[in-house]
Amino acid sequence: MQQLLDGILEGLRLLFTGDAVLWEIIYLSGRISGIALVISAVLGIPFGAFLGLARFRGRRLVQAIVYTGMGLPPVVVGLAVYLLLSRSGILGHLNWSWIPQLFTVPAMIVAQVIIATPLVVGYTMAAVSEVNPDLRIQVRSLGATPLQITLAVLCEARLGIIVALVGGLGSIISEVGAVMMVGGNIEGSTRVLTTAIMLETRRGNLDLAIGLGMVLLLLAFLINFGVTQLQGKGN
Amino acid sequence: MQQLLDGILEGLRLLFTGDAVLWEIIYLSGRISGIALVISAVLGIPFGAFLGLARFRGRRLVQAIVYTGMGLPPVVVGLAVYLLLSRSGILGHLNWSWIPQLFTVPAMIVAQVIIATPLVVGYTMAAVSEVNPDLRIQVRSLGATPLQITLAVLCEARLGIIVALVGGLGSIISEVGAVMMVGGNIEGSTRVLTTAIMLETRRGNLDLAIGLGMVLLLLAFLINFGVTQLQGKGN
Amino acid sequence: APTATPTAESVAVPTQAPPTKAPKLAFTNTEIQQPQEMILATTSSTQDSGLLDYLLPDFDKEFNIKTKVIAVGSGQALQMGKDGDADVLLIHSPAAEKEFMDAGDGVRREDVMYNDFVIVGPAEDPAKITGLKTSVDAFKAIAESESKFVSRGDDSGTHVKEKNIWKKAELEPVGDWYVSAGQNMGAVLTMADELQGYTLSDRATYLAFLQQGLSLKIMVEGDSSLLNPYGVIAVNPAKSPKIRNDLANQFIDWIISIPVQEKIQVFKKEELGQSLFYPSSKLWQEAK
Amino acid sequence: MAKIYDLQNVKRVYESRTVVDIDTLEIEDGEILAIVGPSGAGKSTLLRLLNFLEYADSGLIRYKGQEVNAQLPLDFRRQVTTVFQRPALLQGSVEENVVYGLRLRGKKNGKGEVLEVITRMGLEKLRRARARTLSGGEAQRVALARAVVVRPAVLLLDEPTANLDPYNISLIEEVVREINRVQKTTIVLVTHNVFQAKRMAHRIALMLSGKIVELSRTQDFFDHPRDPRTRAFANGEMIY
Amino acid sequence: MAKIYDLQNVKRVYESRTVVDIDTLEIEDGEILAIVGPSGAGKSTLLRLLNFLEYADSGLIRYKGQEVNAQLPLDFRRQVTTVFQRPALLQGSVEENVVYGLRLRGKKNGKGEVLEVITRMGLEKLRRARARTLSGGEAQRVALARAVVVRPAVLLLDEPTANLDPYNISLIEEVVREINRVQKTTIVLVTHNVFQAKRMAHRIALMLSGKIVELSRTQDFFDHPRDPRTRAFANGEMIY
Ligand SMILES: Nc1ncnc2c1ncn2[C@@H]1O[C@H](COP(=O)(O)OP(=O)(O)OP(=O)(O)O)[C@@H](O)[C@H]1O
Ligand SMILES: Nc1ncnc2c1ncn2[C@@H]1O[C@H](COP(=O)(O)OP(=O)(O)OP(=O)(O)O)[C@@H](O)[C@H]1O
Ligand SMILES: [Mg+2]
Ligand SMILES: [Mg+2]
Repeated sequence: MQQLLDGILEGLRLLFTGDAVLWEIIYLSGRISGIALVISAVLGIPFGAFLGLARFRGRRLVQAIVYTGMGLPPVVVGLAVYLLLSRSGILGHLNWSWIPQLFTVPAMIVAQVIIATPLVVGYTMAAVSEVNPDLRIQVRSLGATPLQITLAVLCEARLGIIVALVGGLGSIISEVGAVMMVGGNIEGSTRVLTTAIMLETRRGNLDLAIGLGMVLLLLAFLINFGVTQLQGKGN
Repeated sequence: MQQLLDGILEGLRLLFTGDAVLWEIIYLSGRISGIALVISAVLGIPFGAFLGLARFRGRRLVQAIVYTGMGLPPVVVGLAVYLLLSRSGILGHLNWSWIPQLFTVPAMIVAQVIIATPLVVGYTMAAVSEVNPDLRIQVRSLGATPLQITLAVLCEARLGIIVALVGGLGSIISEVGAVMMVGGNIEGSTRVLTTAIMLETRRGNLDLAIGLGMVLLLLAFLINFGVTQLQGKGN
Repeated sequence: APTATPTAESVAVPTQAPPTKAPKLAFTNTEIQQPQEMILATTSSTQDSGLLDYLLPDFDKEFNIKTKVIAVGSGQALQMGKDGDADVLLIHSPAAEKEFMDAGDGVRREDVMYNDFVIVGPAEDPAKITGLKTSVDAFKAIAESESKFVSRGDDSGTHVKEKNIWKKAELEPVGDWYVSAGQNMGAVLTMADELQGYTLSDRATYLAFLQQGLSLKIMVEGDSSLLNPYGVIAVNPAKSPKIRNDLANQFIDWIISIPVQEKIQVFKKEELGQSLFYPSSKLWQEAK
Repeated sequence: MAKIYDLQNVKRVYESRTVVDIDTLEIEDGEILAIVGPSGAGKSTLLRLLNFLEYADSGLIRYKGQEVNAQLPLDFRRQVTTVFQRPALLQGSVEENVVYGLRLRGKKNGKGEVLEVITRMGLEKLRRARARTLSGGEAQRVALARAVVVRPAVLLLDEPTANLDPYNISLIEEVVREINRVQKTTIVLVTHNVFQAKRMAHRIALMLSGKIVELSRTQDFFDHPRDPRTRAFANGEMIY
Repeated sequence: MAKIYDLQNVKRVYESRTVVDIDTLEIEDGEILAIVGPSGAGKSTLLRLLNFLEYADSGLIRYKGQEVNAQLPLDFRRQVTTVFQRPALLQGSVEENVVYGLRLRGKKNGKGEVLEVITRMGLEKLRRARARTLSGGEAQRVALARAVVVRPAVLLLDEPTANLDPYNISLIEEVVREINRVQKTTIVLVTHNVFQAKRMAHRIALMLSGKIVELSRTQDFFDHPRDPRTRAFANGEMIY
């Protein structure tokens, strides 16, 4: 159909003639998901490494919880964060200044962190537990502290960790349910690429929506192409 | 906030007193995502294994494309499938009987397969490429065909593959953008848990929405707990 | 409830094809068959209010049809019509509907019903609009005091209506106080509640959310410019061979028929103490 | 005896380093050929070439008259198997590892044979042990059992007793000799232990920096070395 | 000489099998103690206990008078390191592997020492080679270099020359002896090669099924074995 082609052309046009509004939206998408990913990585990689390396009672239960978290529906996350941060919500109620307000960028970041962290945990766990166990013992014998052992294992499982982060970023930068609900899709302040796509779809501007989608994909591709270059020889 | 608790109670109530409509929706969610996952696994695991094991020119480019696919925004996938299957779309236009029609279950499955496959490919790739390369040579020396080598490697990377499938299932069973657009959220025929949650949210029935979300999470948890039991000793 | 009994100011003219008084069956042999399927694209308000859940089962049963409801934005609903992905549309966007008919995308349009918009806001009413008679005055007061106003911002019927009011008020709403949300009505209402701002809402959604604990109050209502007429359109069957124009006509005939119009009038009336939708089909008006 | 392998001008290059560089090498059907040489000489690489796991960068390798390349048919490939220097065992039990080669070949009824081989290697108590928890010598014996059970035409052994104690060494040597005698299996034995080579092999080749500098009957190898480096190597005096 | 290790009634149990079962064992500071014994005797497991990588299920291990348990301070842990039977090398170059132990200790200026050790082991040409592509013997030498460079107080060697040829064996043996002599490093050498034990060790212990059946000065071990199994083992005749 013409519309799909139109959309792709529209996407290219948007990127090259790109007006300030579009670039602002792109920038905001990147900033929110970037910050959320960094936070998720900081929380998720150590926890994932722990789950992958340690053996303890109840580990399977924790794994099942993580797996479930990997499928957290963004709308449900959005709803829950919304209800927590709402003026009459448990947290919003407290009125503490460090608690993010609804319809602001920090609130969106909170929601995205909740979505991405279980993914980072789960995939880190899988990657780490496939590293040759001999290597852990070897490194420990060489005088590594538990932290250093974990770092060595993470370094060996590099490709897996990269893919974990790629997957985490993918899940949040393309997510619309939670950011829509928590951010409110406010023009000029919380509108990101996905909510803009949603809006244009509802408006019936399908080619513009597809065009924005193309922009999103193109950006994701460029980032990921960079990632593959970073990922080291042989992988 | 009260609403969150109400929602959780509502969720439990729904599950236990569960009326036929709810169970039908649950069943449909499971069926659609289950079929989509199976298709994604059939397509994605071999391709992921290939990407993880083979070394060829342009591999990084393919990886970058897969990584990008891992972040395909469901709304964009939904939109693209919509435009393809639309009666005036390229495929819908052809009027071939095996091409799924919009607002039907097969169309939703198509969209979910497109979303889940890159995830399965990416994570399978990562899992497989961490398997000790000595093992591949060893198995080959014992007389394994390329297919048998791949199977042996997949078997060694079991936990990684399981997590890949868990992640793929999580992404589609919790996804709303694409199924909403392609399925249309038609009561009694294409309404799944996530679109029902969306609808109830729009209607302002937040506790019902949270309740349905709880049901979704609980089901996911039960499935995943089963998965952890299957995943074999030591992992 | 609207104070005056308003007549719908329908911009799009009903088409010439005279509605038949009594709908006839889509097929004559009455043996049990697989229900025929028809796609109705509509704005979310009709689905979210529960109106369609209340009306459609009768229709489906009576004619052995399965009506598939796709609830989307008005713009998307019209686009679905243009692409031939829907058989019949039920929407509230008079100007766009006219354009649609003029372009030949639809073959028949009928008035169905209307409801009305209300301007709602926080109890404190910082812009002091309570009791103002017209929407234009209210909007002026809001803009002047730079009180928060949350707009749908999605080119929906409601948004179009809102933009018309700003135009009549000769105002260009810009600034921090004017929040363009790009979301559905329910989300905008909760957002306005959260931000303690004003918004323009259709009465049905407002009442639904009021039951869920919304704290916003109706401040201005009853202004004739706040009416919200719904039309039903049969999509041009030339769009696709799959379009069921016969079923679409069946549906239109049915929904504008007197008994159904009466049913619309009493929808949730008991529960809420007021009607959510007021019938307005030609047949209904002639009968009155 | 007929030639089972025939190598001509075979070179294998890793990152511009020529690791194997053999002018000519013929391996006879049914013989035990030992390959000795210092660390890094290219012995393991040669075995990978003989097992069709890698291909020569130039030159020609023939196996039973067939040119060795990626098109070599599966039933030829399945005639040759290696016990690697670093045995890589699969997840699962010892028994599952040993039966693996038979499973690959679709053989269902090798159970008796598997048990016999396991017992032969002194592993009967470890049948159900998880293979990944085995000691170095146990793992090496499992790898050997796994290779032997498929009754290959050619068995390539890469330091098969490196991790074993004297008793187990003689046990394994006995098994290998018997396979050679009874099943007429051609055996290429890579070892750094010249005494083992002496005990086992019909012929011995000395490999240095990828080249075969001496290849002769065992007796001659020790008594009348043609190359001065051969004697030096055997005495541990060689400096390279 | 003072005792550096003191083991009393140490048991290590895997899945209800007692793998190490030592009544008493004292290791003296600065000695070279060889541990010989058949495959599966528990030698590697004992080394893991001595390196604080696992803990005894019962009994007591003291290192320099300190009880060994999970609370052992880091600087004690860092005094002991092992060269494992299956050397596990990290991704990266040979040099990166060798420098790793120093990096862990936050030492920046070990470059000269690293080069020296690499050269000593005959690895200078492979400095920049990827560690994962090394031959068996090369990998073993890298593992040894990596352990030696951190100058441990105790060096545990698990079959360190299993994959080496005669020349490299004497080279490594020389290096180990020198470390023991010059740095006063205590060395526990697990080997299946009784001749190596004879060449290297001050004392030799024979381990059978987890138990130490004989522990004596090297001379006595061969000339006046107290246990009949000792002689049998040395001759490769032992049946167990
Ligand atoms: N994949 C590879 N890439 C680069 N160099 C390699 C690769 N594989 C082997 N080498 C190098 O080739 C040389 C020969 O290796 P090979 O494993 O054949 O030696 P070897 O004779 O078996 O030695 P050892 O007795 O120590 O096992 C070594 O120097 C090794 O570093
Ligand atoms: N994690 C484990 N779980 C179960 N059994 C184990 C584990 N580790 C070792 N074993 C068993 O303990 C016994 C002793 O193992 P160990 O590695 O100490 O033997 P070893 O004396 O070093 O033998 P080798 O000379 O063959 O290396 C072996 O039979 C082995 O199978
Ligand atoms: Mg080798
Ligand atoms: Mg051992």
